[in-house]
Amino acid sequence: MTTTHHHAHHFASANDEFEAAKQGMWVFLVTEVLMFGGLFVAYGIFRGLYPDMFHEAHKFLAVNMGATNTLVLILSSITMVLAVTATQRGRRDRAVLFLVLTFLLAGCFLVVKYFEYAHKFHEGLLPGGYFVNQELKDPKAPLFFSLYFVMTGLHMVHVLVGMGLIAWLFRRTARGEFGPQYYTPVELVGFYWHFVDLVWIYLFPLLYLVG
Amino acid sequence: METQKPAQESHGHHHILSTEVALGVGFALLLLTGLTVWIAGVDLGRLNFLVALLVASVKAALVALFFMNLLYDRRENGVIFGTSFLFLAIFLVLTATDLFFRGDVAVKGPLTAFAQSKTAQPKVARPWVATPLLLSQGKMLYSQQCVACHGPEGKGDGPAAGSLTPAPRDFTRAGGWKNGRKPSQVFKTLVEGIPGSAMAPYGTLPAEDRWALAHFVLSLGEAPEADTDEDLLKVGIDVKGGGQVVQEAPSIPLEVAMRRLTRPEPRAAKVGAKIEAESAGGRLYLARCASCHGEAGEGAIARVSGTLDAVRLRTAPLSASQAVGSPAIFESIVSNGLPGLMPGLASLNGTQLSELREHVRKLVAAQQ
Amino acid sequence: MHDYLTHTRGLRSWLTTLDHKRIGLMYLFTVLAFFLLGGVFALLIRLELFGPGRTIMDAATYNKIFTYHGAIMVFMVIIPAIPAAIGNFILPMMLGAKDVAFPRLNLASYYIFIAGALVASSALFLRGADTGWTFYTPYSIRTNTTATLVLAGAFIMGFSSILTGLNFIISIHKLRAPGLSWSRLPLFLWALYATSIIQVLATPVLAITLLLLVFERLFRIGIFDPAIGGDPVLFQHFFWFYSHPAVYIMILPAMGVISEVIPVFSRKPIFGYKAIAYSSFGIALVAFIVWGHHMFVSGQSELANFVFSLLTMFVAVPTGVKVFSWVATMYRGRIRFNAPMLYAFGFLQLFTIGGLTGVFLATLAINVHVTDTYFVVAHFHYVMVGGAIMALMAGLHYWFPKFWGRMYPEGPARVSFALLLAGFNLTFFPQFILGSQGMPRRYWDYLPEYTMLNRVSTAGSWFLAAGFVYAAVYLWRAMRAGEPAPANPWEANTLEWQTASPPPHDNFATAPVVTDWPYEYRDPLVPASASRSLP
Amino acid sequence: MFEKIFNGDLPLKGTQVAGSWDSLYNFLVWLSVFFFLLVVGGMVIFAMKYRADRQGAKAKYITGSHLLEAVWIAVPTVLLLIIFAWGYNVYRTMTHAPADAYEVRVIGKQWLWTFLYENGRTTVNDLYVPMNRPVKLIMTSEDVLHSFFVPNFRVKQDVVPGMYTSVWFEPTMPGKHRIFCAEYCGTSHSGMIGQVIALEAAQWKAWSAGKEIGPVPQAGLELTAAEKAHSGAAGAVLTLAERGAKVFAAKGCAACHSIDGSARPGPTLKGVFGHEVEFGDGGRALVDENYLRESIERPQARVVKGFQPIMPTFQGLVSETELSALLAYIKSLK
Repeated sequence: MTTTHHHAHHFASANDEFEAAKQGMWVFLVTEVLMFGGLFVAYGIFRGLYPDMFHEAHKFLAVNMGATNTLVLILSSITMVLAVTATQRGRRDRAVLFLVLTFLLAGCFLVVKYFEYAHKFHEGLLPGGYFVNQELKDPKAPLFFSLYFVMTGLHMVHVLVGMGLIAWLFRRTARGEFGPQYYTPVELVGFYWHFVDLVWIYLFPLLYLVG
Repeated sequence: METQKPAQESHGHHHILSTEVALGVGFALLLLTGLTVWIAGVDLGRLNFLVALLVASVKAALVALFFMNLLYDRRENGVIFGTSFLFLAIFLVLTATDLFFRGDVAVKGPLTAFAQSKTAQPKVARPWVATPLLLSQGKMLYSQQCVACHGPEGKGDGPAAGSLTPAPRDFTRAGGWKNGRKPSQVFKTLVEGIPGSAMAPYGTLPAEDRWALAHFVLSLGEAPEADTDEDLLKVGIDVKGGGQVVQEAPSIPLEVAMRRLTRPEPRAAKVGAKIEAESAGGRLYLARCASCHGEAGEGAIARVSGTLDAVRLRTAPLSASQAVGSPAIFESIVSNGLPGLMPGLASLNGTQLSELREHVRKLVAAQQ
Repeated sequence: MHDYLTHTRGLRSWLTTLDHKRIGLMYLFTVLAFFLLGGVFALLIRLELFGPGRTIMDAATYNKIFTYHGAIMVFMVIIPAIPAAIGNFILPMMLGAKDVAFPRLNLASYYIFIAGALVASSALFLRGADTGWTFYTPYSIRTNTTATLVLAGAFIMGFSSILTGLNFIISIHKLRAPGLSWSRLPLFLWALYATSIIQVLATPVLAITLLLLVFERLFRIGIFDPAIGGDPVLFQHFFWFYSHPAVYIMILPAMGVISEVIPVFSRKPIFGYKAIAYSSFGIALVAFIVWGHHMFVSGQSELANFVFSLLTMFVAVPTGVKVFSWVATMYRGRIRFNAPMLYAFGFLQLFTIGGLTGVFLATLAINVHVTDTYFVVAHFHYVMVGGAIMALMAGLHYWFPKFWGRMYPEGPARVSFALLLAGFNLTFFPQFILGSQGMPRRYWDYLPEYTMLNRVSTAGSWFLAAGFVYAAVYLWRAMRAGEPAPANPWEANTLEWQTASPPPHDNFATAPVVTDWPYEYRDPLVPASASRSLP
Repeated sequence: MFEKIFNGDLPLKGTQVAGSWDSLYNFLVWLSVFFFLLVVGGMVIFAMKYRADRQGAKAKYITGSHLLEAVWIAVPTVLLLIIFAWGYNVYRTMTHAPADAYEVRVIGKQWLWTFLYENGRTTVNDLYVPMNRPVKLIMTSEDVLHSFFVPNFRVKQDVVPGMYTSVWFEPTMPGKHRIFCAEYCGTSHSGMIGQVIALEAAQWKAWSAGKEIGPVPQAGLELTAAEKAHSGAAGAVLTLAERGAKVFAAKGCAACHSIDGSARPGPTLKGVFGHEVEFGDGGRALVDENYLRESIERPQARVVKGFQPIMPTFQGLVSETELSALLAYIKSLK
């Protein structure tokens, strides 16, 4: 049973409404870029000031876990694109399947993240004032882990919000509200999810690989 | 609130990404991830950072152009997304003009050290007379050295006190002081310790610190009687002869002290697998040794004392000590302790010592 | 035909409305309420500074009062005032649209603003905040007042500003009436467009800065805390990267209002429409490269001082272009002295002094002596109160008929204008001299030699307060019982005047078509029908 | 008229640089007056001349003139570049200290200034400097941001914890010059006031050698009658309590401790001697000389109930004689 969508009265046509919503999403992504950007600027400044500390400290990060998380997120981006294109082509069952896959991959990302954080806590590699690890003697090392926890933590919050949105999409797709005529929310959540993946694409090398 | 529109109009024809392109781009992203992980292994020096950034940007461009449809979308949205990176770059570059170009005076040297060195601490001429300065020095030393056994208020209820027989002195009560409660007598206890009890000699501390500790410890109970000149002479201080400390108490040999000084700060070893303390040796260890050496023998236990931040006990991990190898050395150290370092457990018999050594060897094995 | 006020009745209809006009009014009344609160704190500060030593409060309370004054006035009054209150009401009508692009998002922005304001002001009832509205570390990390609540409140209010900006950008892109090309866009919309760009690009950095400061206070992450190895000057970079563009969020809409009022009351086209439109856009871009002039003596490197001082000089050029164009607009005009025009004169007088003293502060050598003194306090009050608040008063009077369908009384308006102008100058001009003599800002107690000028300043603040209270009284009375206003009392050409006052729920009975440039004023009064290509 | 308002009221010219600073400041003042009259004057004239109610008023249809716009873009740009260059030039002389400057270390801490000289002396709130010789201050803070500001020298620089910043000046006017803290630093930010005491060569030599020097006038003024009386009556030595009062003011105790019972960050000292005080941890103690000495040298040891442990240590900053004078003064506070 597909319900029909009627565009808001103050738009001339459904297409105008769709274009407006899409551009609104892009403007929102601009604010997200600048919000994460602030953290990348802090990373850039501190890396410039204490390059050797960064190099020393990044060895304590679990590169294998970071790499798996990167693969997981890229796979979830692929499944999200396939979900969007399936909805655009009206293939509701494929769309539902891919949305579920994306949701599970996101869950897997969080699980890996949980183990990574647990390991850090156990080793005493905590941010700022709570840093009690013994091996890493550099006085500025706590700053690296402050940045690490704030950047990956904020990103994790965005992954959680993304999972909520995907679940909301799944429910409405299952009810048949989207199809070739109306798929705006699906495309917008797709943009958001790809953006979350895009942030991680930068986070992973900068924190885990080159440090 | 939306007014009903008769016909359902679709929002026109929009580009739909073909599955092949989606999978192709996805595969490229996975490939690039593998590439960037591999390149990070190769040490290109400063170049590593730029290469990593470049690969990440290529991946980001792929996601934005294909997955987020920028390639087929109206140019406006691309321009909007692009400006955000432009303003981010402005933020980074202009902030860098400050942070990376701080010139002459902005020296990042150790500041607090500088502040203290200028205001030198005045030398105390007659340490055996209680002065508030010595009392506060004593309090600082007490919180570092003595809190473990004698407790924060000096009632002999410290965390390590549970396993000690006889129990540590309760300074707040007047009775039971083996050497007496005069400053010089407490000073003597600090120099020689109380043989047969866990009270180790603290000869390694400078004389002034020992006096400071003595005065502080006595200040916790009622006021002690004053020292007479003979009392002071007993501890080698000729008051009439200008009050110089005539002979210094026996201190540990120089090379031992040097080794102690040069040994790096003891670090907690990696905690081995948990060893259940079901054996008699295990229970004995937990009761009498764990409070200083750590349940898994990792050493350097963090002890939060009177002062704010954690003070680490100077215990090395068990795996680091050679004593565990030979039973004779192990038993002699455990029963009569190490001067100024470790209290002896004189009350243990032979079988208890061997069980204890068995348990310790298991801990050491787990740490290897 | 019901208008938007009588379209539906009852509190629920207002609280759940999606009508941009009602949301605009709700913003207006919330902002004015906080303006009253902030004003009371301002009077308390001036009372305390009436004489050296303790006058009515001790130092700790004084530090909290000037923090509340700063935080309330910046985050809850002057940033939302013109864009969210007047902008929400007027922008869709000027575009010829029925509503903003995302009405539900617009209502959500209002409630986010209220939530943030409540969280921030809840600190008033607890241990308050004594860090100043700038929250400089490491003091803002050390203080045991409830500064975290004010930080969280400002963080939430930031999103209201972002979403309003987003809404306006998309509305201007997508909802322009047929014929309303970019070159026929009224200058108020150009100003709101530039403001929205700043809101969208700068406020997220404030969000991350406040978030990091909250983490500093709660989890001691140490990025800005020198005790753990961070750098307090880095916090100042993060803070001012938002806060300098924020002062342009405050002044650009004000310039937009003035660009609308002066041509209408001079019955003459605006002078140099393109120059003003592009300078609004120019200011929005230049706003992002000059923040370092707040930090010349903060321990910043000499290279940064050089770069920021040079770049700041270029901000003055577009601002100067605008001021000169407004004065040129009045040349050979037919000038009517209605209240909006009076406030426009007030704006020009005060903003000119504010702008010129800005050049003092941009000059490196001068800044060293006068920064962090009362010279700076006077400068930013001239620009903010003299600029944004004067323009707010001009806008409130200019669009009063459109809001309420009633006219405000001209007589009392002249009296309150005189009180405001005299009171303001009396309060803040002496502070320039105090500043040049070296009296630092945020001082609870000062040396006896500064007493005389502080007394004059405090007296001036009473006149200023009287002016605002009197204006509130007669506007409130006129709102309810003013004589009915025609659809276009000022014979203006912009679209919002081409519909009834107060406008119907859907703004326009028939969808408007724009045939001409909005500043097509001629004398004698020729209806703006003759279509002409752009000059 | 503007001359008096703007220039007459500038602080004294304590150094050479202050002179060149003032000339740039006056240039900007007159430039601003000109542009103010141009804009606001133009506005008022146009408003009067083209009033709507004068008969035959007709608005002229003008929409702009590219020539005029070009002029009022080019002229301000050129002027601004000139101002920038002049400003940067004066700034360079203000911030680049000559190599042979006499160095003094400054430590700002919550609500007082500490000065550490090369000859090992330390003073609180009073910075003694030689006349006509460049002095370079190397500054840092122990807790929060402060800002070292001497209006007479047109000198200001934030004092940042975790970093050294510096200022330099060459006093050309003898006497005391006010020091303010210009960066908000908490409760007694307005009480953090010191003074630079510029000494003539002779007095400087005496002071460096540690001898007492006579009273120094406020800069630009002659010795006031009271100060003269003091120096005149050099013979009649101040009572110990009176000297203690001077030390109490000089060391910045007044910033936190009131002597009249009013609430301040630190406990009031009115009638405190000889009474019992209660501490945060419940202990009590009689206020006697020993307790006062301990509170001055190690204030964190025992903190009175209801107060924060924020008092900095004065160990090594207060000599024995000053300490005894201070104790006598506190004893006299009934």
